[in-house]
Parts: sequence; structure tokens; C-alpha cells
Amino acid sequence: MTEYNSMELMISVAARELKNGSAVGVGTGAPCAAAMLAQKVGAPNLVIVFEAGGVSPELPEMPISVGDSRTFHKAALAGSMGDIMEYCARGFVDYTFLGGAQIDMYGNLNSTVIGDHAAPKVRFPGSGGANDFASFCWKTLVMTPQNTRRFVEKLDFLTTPGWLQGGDSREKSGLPEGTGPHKIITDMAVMDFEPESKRMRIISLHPGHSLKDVQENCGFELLKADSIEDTLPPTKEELSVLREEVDPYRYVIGR
Amino acid sequence: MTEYNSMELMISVAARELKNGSAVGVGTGAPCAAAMLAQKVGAPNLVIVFEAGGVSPELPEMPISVGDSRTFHKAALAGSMGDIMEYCARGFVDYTFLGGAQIDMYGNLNSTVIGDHAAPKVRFPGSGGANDFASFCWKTLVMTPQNTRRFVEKLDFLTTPGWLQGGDSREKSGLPEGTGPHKIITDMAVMDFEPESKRMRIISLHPGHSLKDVQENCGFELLKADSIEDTLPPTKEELSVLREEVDPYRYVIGR
Amino acid sequence: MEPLVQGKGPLFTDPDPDRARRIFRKKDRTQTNKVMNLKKAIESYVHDGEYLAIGGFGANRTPVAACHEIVRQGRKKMGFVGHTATHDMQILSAGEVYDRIDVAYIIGLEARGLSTCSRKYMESGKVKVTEWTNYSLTMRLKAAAMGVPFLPTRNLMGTDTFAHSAAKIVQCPYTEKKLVALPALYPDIAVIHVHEADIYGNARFKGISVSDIDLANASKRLIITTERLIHTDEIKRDPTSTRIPYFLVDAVCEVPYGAYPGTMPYEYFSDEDHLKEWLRKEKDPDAFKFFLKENIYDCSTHEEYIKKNGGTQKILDLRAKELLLFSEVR
Amino acid sequence: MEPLVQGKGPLFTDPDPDRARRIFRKKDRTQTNKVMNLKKAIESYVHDGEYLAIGGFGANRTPVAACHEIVRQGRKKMGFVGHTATHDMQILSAGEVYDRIDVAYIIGLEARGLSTCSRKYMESGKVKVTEWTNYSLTMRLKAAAMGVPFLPTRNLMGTDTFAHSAAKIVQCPYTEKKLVALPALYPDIAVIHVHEADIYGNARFKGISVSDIDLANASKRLIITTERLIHTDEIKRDPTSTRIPYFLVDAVCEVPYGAYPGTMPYEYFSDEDHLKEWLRKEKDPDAFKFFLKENIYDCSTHEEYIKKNGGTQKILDLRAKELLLFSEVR
Repeated sequence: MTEYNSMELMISVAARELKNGSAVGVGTGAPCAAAMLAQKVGAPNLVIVFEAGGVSPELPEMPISVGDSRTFHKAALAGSMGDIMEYCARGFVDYTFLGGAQIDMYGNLNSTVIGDHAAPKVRFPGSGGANDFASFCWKTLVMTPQNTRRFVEKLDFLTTPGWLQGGDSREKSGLPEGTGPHKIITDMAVMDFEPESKRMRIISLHPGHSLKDVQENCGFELLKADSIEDTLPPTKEELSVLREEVDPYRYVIGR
Repeated sequence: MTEYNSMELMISVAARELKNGSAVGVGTGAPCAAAMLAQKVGAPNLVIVFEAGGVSPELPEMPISVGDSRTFHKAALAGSMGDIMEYCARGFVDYTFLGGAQIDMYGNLNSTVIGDHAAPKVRFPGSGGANDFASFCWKTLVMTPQNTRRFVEKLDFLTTPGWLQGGDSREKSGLPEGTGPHKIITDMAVMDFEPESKRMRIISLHPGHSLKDVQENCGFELLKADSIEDTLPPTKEELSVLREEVDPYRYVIGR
Repeated sequence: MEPLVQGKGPLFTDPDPDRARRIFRKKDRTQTNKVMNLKKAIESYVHDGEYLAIGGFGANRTPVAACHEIVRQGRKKMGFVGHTATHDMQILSAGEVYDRIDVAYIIGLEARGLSTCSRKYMESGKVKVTEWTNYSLTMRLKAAAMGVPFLPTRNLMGTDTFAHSAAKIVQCPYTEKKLVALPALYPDIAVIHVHEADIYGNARFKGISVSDIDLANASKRLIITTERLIHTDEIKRDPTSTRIPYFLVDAVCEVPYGAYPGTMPYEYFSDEDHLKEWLRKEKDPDAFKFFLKENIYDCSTHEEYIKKNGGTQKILDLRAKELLLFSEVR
Repeated sequence: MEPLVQGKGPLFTDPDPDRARRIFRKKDRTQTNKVMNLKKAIESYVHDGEYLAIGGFGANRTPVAACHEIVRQGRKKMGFVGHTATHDMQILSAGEVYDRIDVAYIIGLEARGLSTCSRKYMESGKVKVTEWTNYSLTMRLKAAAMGVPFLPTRNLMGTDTFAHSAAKIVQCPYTEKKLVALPALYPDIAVIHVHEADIYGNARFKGISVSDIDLANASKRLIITTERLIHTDEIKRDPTSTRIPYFLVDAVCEVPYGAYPGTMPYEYFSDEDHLKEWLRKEKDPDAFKFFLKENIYDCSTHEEYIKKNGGTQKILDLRAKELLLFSEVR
């Protein structure tokens, strides 16, 4: 069986979530790699949009910025941030891929501060377009390495909405109906959210990882699906496309 | 002294109101002729905007439509209706020129219906952009032939805001501060509005017209300025530019 | 946000963004060949009783061929957005296509005069009316495009236009100023005429955009009629020039001179003689009936209509009148 | 329209459209030659304590030369809109130009990593902060552009981002849905970098517009830096391509490679080596001080800065990396 690293696994698993004929709003790095991989393996009609204005580009390589000139290379439209967010707000964009410094059991994300907002221990970039994408796009996907520092009981700051306090709290908040976190893809497992409580739930384990590992590397109690799958490792095709076409310089998948 | 008709007089008088370095939102016909005349006689830097999106064109001839291709001929910008109305809403447009089927003593205009709105005797085009221009532009100018059918005590329908019910009623209504009707130019006289009551007031009489004529051709009582001027007739230059450059086919000024 | 006052006009469309989102969610994002003839496009996407919007500005970059086809196919009981509706409305009135209308500018053909046919129909009592203004309707489309149920503006207040609208006056939570809240307008179907489009529906046009970008975004279905098809490579070479991306579009119809007898900027100017003939013929019901038979009902295509009115030579004459092509040499 | 909830962050600018209208009313509409050098433009139009906005997207079509000049002239105590502020913010932080900021995206340079200098400054306690999102700031500029005190959106709700914003949640008068009301943002001064402008300020650029059209409209004063001047006849030949009309503009500065070391689409790609050097040097205060002296304080022009970093040959290399120019031949 082919060797692969955990980033290659996460990107491959993430790419499989993106259905052909749907649209995804992505940032730079791993999410963009997953979208590019999906386009080249089974979802040629996946529409990629970048918050700065690029619509459906033919990406010649990984962008360094969601506004750099790669993001509208041979695009259908080089528009505005307003155009992109309006597509999202109107329900045209099916998925978004996000990450963050912290995530909680409801899939809420922190990318703003560690410590008190008035005098932060660490200041992060803030929402950027994450809060917008997570508010408007139908399904939010999160790709992140898993550990107890990242997966926390309580966020220092709720930057980007997941299921908020769980249950029907998201819908009650006023955010568009039918939107919310869909799957969390870590270096150990895939989680979804239990339909009633909206709590994070393990649905699939990556090769070599046990339920125990996953729980030990999480700062809150994870629910477990009735039947837990084994994550399919990256296929030969996924790996070769990822390594040769998507990220030949291994910016994202590393060495 | 040169011969001229009342339309030529009205357009010449109207053109003098448009200061160089200001902006005006106009429609087709006489208002456009006045703006074009102003540009060629003393106000070369008058900016003309058309509600459909044309900004600062070099008009090769009178447009037939405020959206035809003349309205952005050698223009600074061929934009959108939103662009134009946003300039107006932000306070960039100093004047607008309007007309209507009926006008009252506060400069309110009717271009919607004669009779009951539910079952109108006569249906007119409606506001178009008139209500928008009159709401947003600083000064509304009206050019209209004068008679008791047009100048009425009570409008059948208040399409476009003048001073509403007079006094401070316009400002109280919520319309942008400092906007409102400025001058009414008829085929007999020029009127402004008395600062307190905001009632229409004669300030200048055209050659050959008396206060009596003007009042007799008005369905409501007109106020009179302390000193009433004699309207300067069109100059030789105004007439030759109007006849030879602005409206050579006499679409507007007639035969 | 309790409204302080509200207009008494009927609201013909649903401003709810969540219901609209469910429809937009279902729209296919795949790049598929959407080219079809106009007859097929109108049959497939324009239905009795729906709410219709026509792009352009009255008789400028207006999908006239599509208006003829809608009348030819006998659509009825439609809602219509009378947003500077001039010649387009004149055609639809002749077919009595609509029975309710959001009015900003109707009946008139601007400097050309008023349409007897449109006026008679509007005075017939057959049409429900709500009053607005040009900018109000643009903002209503923009609200829909932005996926919000309303947008605030500062026009309309103090007038009967407001009183006969379906708008509401609210108070600003920051400045306490009064503002008009304009409800989002999501047309069921819009038709927009452009200079160039590819087979997927990526479309572009030159000159003023009027309200067509917001209209394209707001409409649940969208038919593009285009002067000519271009290859997708040309779109991808210059994505800055794209005005409408393909995933908003349901059908692409190549209709040369599709805006005739109106103006298509940079292509041909309006046929003023023919438009005058329309206005003249409308005054005599029998003559007008025959005129419509001749020019719409007996034509199977827009090309036939143009042939009857001068054909290629007429088009060349109108191109010579289009100063955006010819101004330098005058 | 009583707010249901409101954020506790400070509102740094006045959303009142009538006060803004009085300022826009005074702007000269005459076509006058506004060409001046960048030093003069920054001296004349950018003042201590004012609220500043920088166009483009972080390190893409960003007026970097203007940011250097603002730092060189020692502007202080400014407000700043951190709307995808990346390299621009990194420069302004080095000069400690701002002491209050509306945050959407700050500190980071996206895939390149985080700026130590920006982060330290943001953690220093010297800067007042209000939280927003990219779209929220775009909408705040659009509200100002539209001359209304707020616009409604459906993001932010339920989060600490909202709690630390200056936004308010209101109820829709049509659907009773909760909406966020975003207050209009009128910057005192904005700088936008473009491909081409004429001497009056008619400006155009290719590629994504990000939020620059709304920014140009919303700003009380506007400086355009341009890769090159073009003749007004070229603007008038193709008014569809104009993005910013002249009467919004106060100064036009011709600054070739004015976005270096960022990307200027269709012209040159970003100088990733130099941007990495910035990030590296920031980690050592003394080295960084020297780096700033070298690259900003001791340069009298942007040209000098580029010369120090490879000059013409570097630019040619970066042009070769710009795939919008070179992709076909790869």
C-alpha cells in the first residue's frame, strides 16, 4: 500500500465531500488543495469561488492569496467581494472550508484571540470572510489537526458560527435556514454532528487511530455514531494527482 | 431685437440656472436641451448624468431616451442606474429638471393619474426616476407651460415631492436635508418659493406678461416677491447655439 | 423594527430570502450547453401566472424578440415589473400578457410619446397596480440579489407614490432618521439581451448596465438572448468583462438584432420610423390588429419580423445611425 | 426600529448620510488636472487623526507606494479599516500610523504566515479594536456609497464577532427575521491603485474589484495611484471600462510598479522573496529597524525602494511570474 502523510489523507478525504456540480468557497492552503483535487478526480464541474472576487477559475497552481491573480486565471468572472458574498447569501454556494485556532463541540470556531479580547494573550487575524462563508454557505467543512489545545470545551472567542449552543440555537439566531457545520476532518478521524443536539460525533476513524486516541486528543466529550467506518485511505490516483498536479512544490502537503 | 418662441425662452432661462462645475440629472427633451445649452454657453464643466447610467457624456445630439446610446457617447462612465442614483443619494448631484401633468403651490408634481388611482380617468407614466431625483438632488427645477389645468390647488396624485405641505413638512418627512424645489420656469414667469411657507412666489416676469396674466393662468394664489424682475430674453448667442448646435432639427424648440 | 407607516399597494412577490435560497440551491452549477432557439426557451421557462422581468431600458438593449415570442405563445396572467417599461411594455400590453404590475415608468416611450395600447390596457381595470420609482425597483432587485428581505433608501417619503406602494417607513437604529424599507423582488423569470455570450451562459455587454446585473442575480430563472455566441476561451481570456456568470443562466438564445427596433449600443440605433408606426397604428384598433398579425403573430422568428421591415439594408442603415460606431467619421 | 441586541465595540466613524452629503456637495465637479507626485498628494490629503482606507486586497493591487509614503511622512493616530489588511497593514503597523481599527482580517499575510510587527502592535494595548468580517466591512462601505445610514445582512449573528462589533440586530418589517444592521462607513481618505487613469481621475483596472468601487464612492477624499496615465480620449472611447469617475477623485499619482512587492494583475506577480524577508526581519527588532530605514525612511521614492530590491530586472522576473501574462507559454 502507498505511503502517505496525514495532510495528504485529510485533503483526500475532504475532496471526496465535494460533489460534482456544486460550488465551494475556499481560502488558500489545504482547503484550496482539496477543491483542486476534487476537480481533477471526479468533480470536474465543481465551481470554486474566492471571497475577493474570483469565480470558477482554472487554477494553474495554488494561490498564495485568495485575491492573487491565480484566483481569476481563466475564470468565468473576475468580480467583487460583494458579488461572491451575494452568491453565498442567495444560496448558490454549497460548501465552505474553514479552519481556526480553536473549535468546540458545536463546530464553532475561534480565529480572533486567545485570552481576553480587551488584552489578548495572542491576537489572530480575526474572521476575514470565515464568519460570512459559515453564515451563508449551506455546509461548512472544517479541516484541522486534532489536539486538546484546538478542540476545546470553551472557545476564548466565538469568531465564526457553527451550531452555536447546539439544538435549534443556530436557526433561532437569525442565520439563514438550513445552513451549518457538516463535517470535521482531522488527522485522526471524521466527525459529523448528531442531528438533535448538534454535538460533534465520530463517524469514521483514519487508519491506525482508535476511538481512544481521538477522544484523548479532544478537550470535550465526543459522541460516537452507531456504526463507525474506517476511513478509506488516499487512492493511488488521489495521491498522484495531489502530488504531481495540485501541489507539486508540496507547499501544503509538506515533505 | 431677435424673435424667439416661448420654448426657446424657457430653455435659455433654465440654462442660466446651471452653474459651471455643478452636476445635473436630466431627462429627454427641454431639460436636456437646457443642460446642453448651459454647457455650450458658460458652463463647460457642467456634469450631465442620465438615470440609466450615462455619466458626463459629450452629447452629439439630443437623446430620444435617457438610456439610448447618445447618453454615454464619449462619456466618463457608462454605469448603472444604481451608480447614478447613488451619486444623487450621496449629494453629488446639484440639480434635477422635472415636469409633470400637474403642479401645486408647494412644487409637488403629479405624473401618475388624473382621477382616482383605483380607476383613473387618465393614466400617466408614473414617477420613473422623478421621485428619486427630486428626493436626492439638492435643487429641483421645473420647466413647464403655465395654465390652470397644470397649476392646480390640489394634485390628483402626489407623484414627486416638492415642499410637500410646505413649511418644514419636507424635512420632517425623512427626505434628505437641504433638498427641495428651487425654481419653476414657465412660459410666462419664473417662480421660487417663499422661505418660510415654501409657497410658490413670482420673482420674474417674461417680456409681454403681467402679474395678472400669470395669476390668471394659475389655479392657486401665487405670492409675489418684493421686487419682481424682468426676465432677460434669450441672447443672440443663446439662440444661435440652441438653434444651430443643441436642437438643429427643432425637436424641442419646435418650428 | 415596527414600520411607522406603510403603503397600501399589493406586494406581488415574496420577499423571503430563505424560500428564495431553497430555489437557488437547486440550480445546476455544471457547465452544460444551454443554447436553444427562442421558441423553446420561452416554452420551457416562461409560464402563465409567473412574475416576469425584461432587461435593458425600454427600447435600449431590450430583448424585443423575446417579448414578441412571449406574446406569440400567448402567455397570460403574468406579473410584470414596469421598470422603465416602454416598447417592451407596449408589446406585452398588445398581448395582454400581464394582469398585475409594479410601476416605475410605464405607457410612455419617452420623447416619442405615449402608447395608446399600453394606456388603454392600464385604464381597462384589468391590471392590478402598485406604484414605485425607478430606483426603488432597482433597489428591490438589489435586495433580492443580496439575499436580504429589504433595503433602506431615502426616496418616496411624503408622497402618494409611497402611499400606493407596498413599502414601509422605518426608523434608523443609528440615526433615528426615517427610511423607506423596500421589499426584495425575486422575479420568477427574466430575459436579458446582451452582445456576447458563450454556450454555458457567461454573458457580457458594453455600455450602461441599467439594473441588469441585479436583475440577473435576483431572478429565479434567466434567459439570455445574445447578438452572437462567442467561444468560452474568449470569456476566460477576459473575465473582467463578464457581466453575468453562467450558473445564473438557464437558456442561451442567439438572436441577431434581437433588440430591434430598439437600440443596441455599438451595434445599431433604434428604428424610429417603425416605432412611430407602432404608436400611430395603435390609435386605430383594426389597423393595429392587422399590424400585430403582420409583425408578431404571423412571424415565426425575429428574422422574419426584420425582413418585413427592411431586412439587412434597414439594419445597415441603423448601424450607420449608431454614433458609438460612426461618430468619428461624422 | 428598536435594536434587539447590539455589539459593544466602539463605532469609529459617523454613519450620518446628511453630514456626509454636505461634504460630498462641496466636492468640485470640474475637470481639472489632478496629477501630482505622491509626496504632495499624501501631504495634502492624508492627515493625522483621520480615518484611512487602503484599496485592493492586502498584497494585491494595493497602493504599497502610498503606504510607504504615509509612514515616511510620519502620520499618526489614524483610524484604519482592516479589511483584508495584510502587507498594507504590516507597513502601517511598522509606522504605528493607526491607533484604532475596524477588523475583518489583520496581522496575517494569508498563506505566507503572520506579521510579528502587526501582531506585536495589536497586542501592545495601543490600538482600539472593533470586530467585523470582510463582507460586513464591504457592506458598511456600500451603505455609505448608497447614502444610507445602514444596510441589513444575515451574517455575524450569534457570535462574539457580533458582540465586539458596533452592529445592531433588528427585526425585518416584512418577514420578522432577525437581521444585522451594519452602520455606514465613510472613510476620510482612501488610496486605490489602478492600471490606468487620466489626468482628471477617471480610473480603470482589470481583474477583481474586491471592494474598491464602494470604497471609492464612500470616501470623502480619494487618491488614485496608477501604473500609468492614459489620455482622456481613451477613457471616452470605452466608458464601459471606467471603474471610478473623475469627480470622486482628488489626486492622481503616476506610480509605476506602485503595488510592488504585491501583485498587480496582468502586470507583475508578488515578490515572495522580499515579502518573506519582511516577515523574517520583523522577528529581530534591530534588524527590522534597519530594514525599515533602508526600504522606507531612506527612500525618497518608490523607484528607489524597487532599485534597492532588484530594480528593472526584478520587475521583469516578476512579470514572467504573472500567469495572466504568461500562462499560455508555460
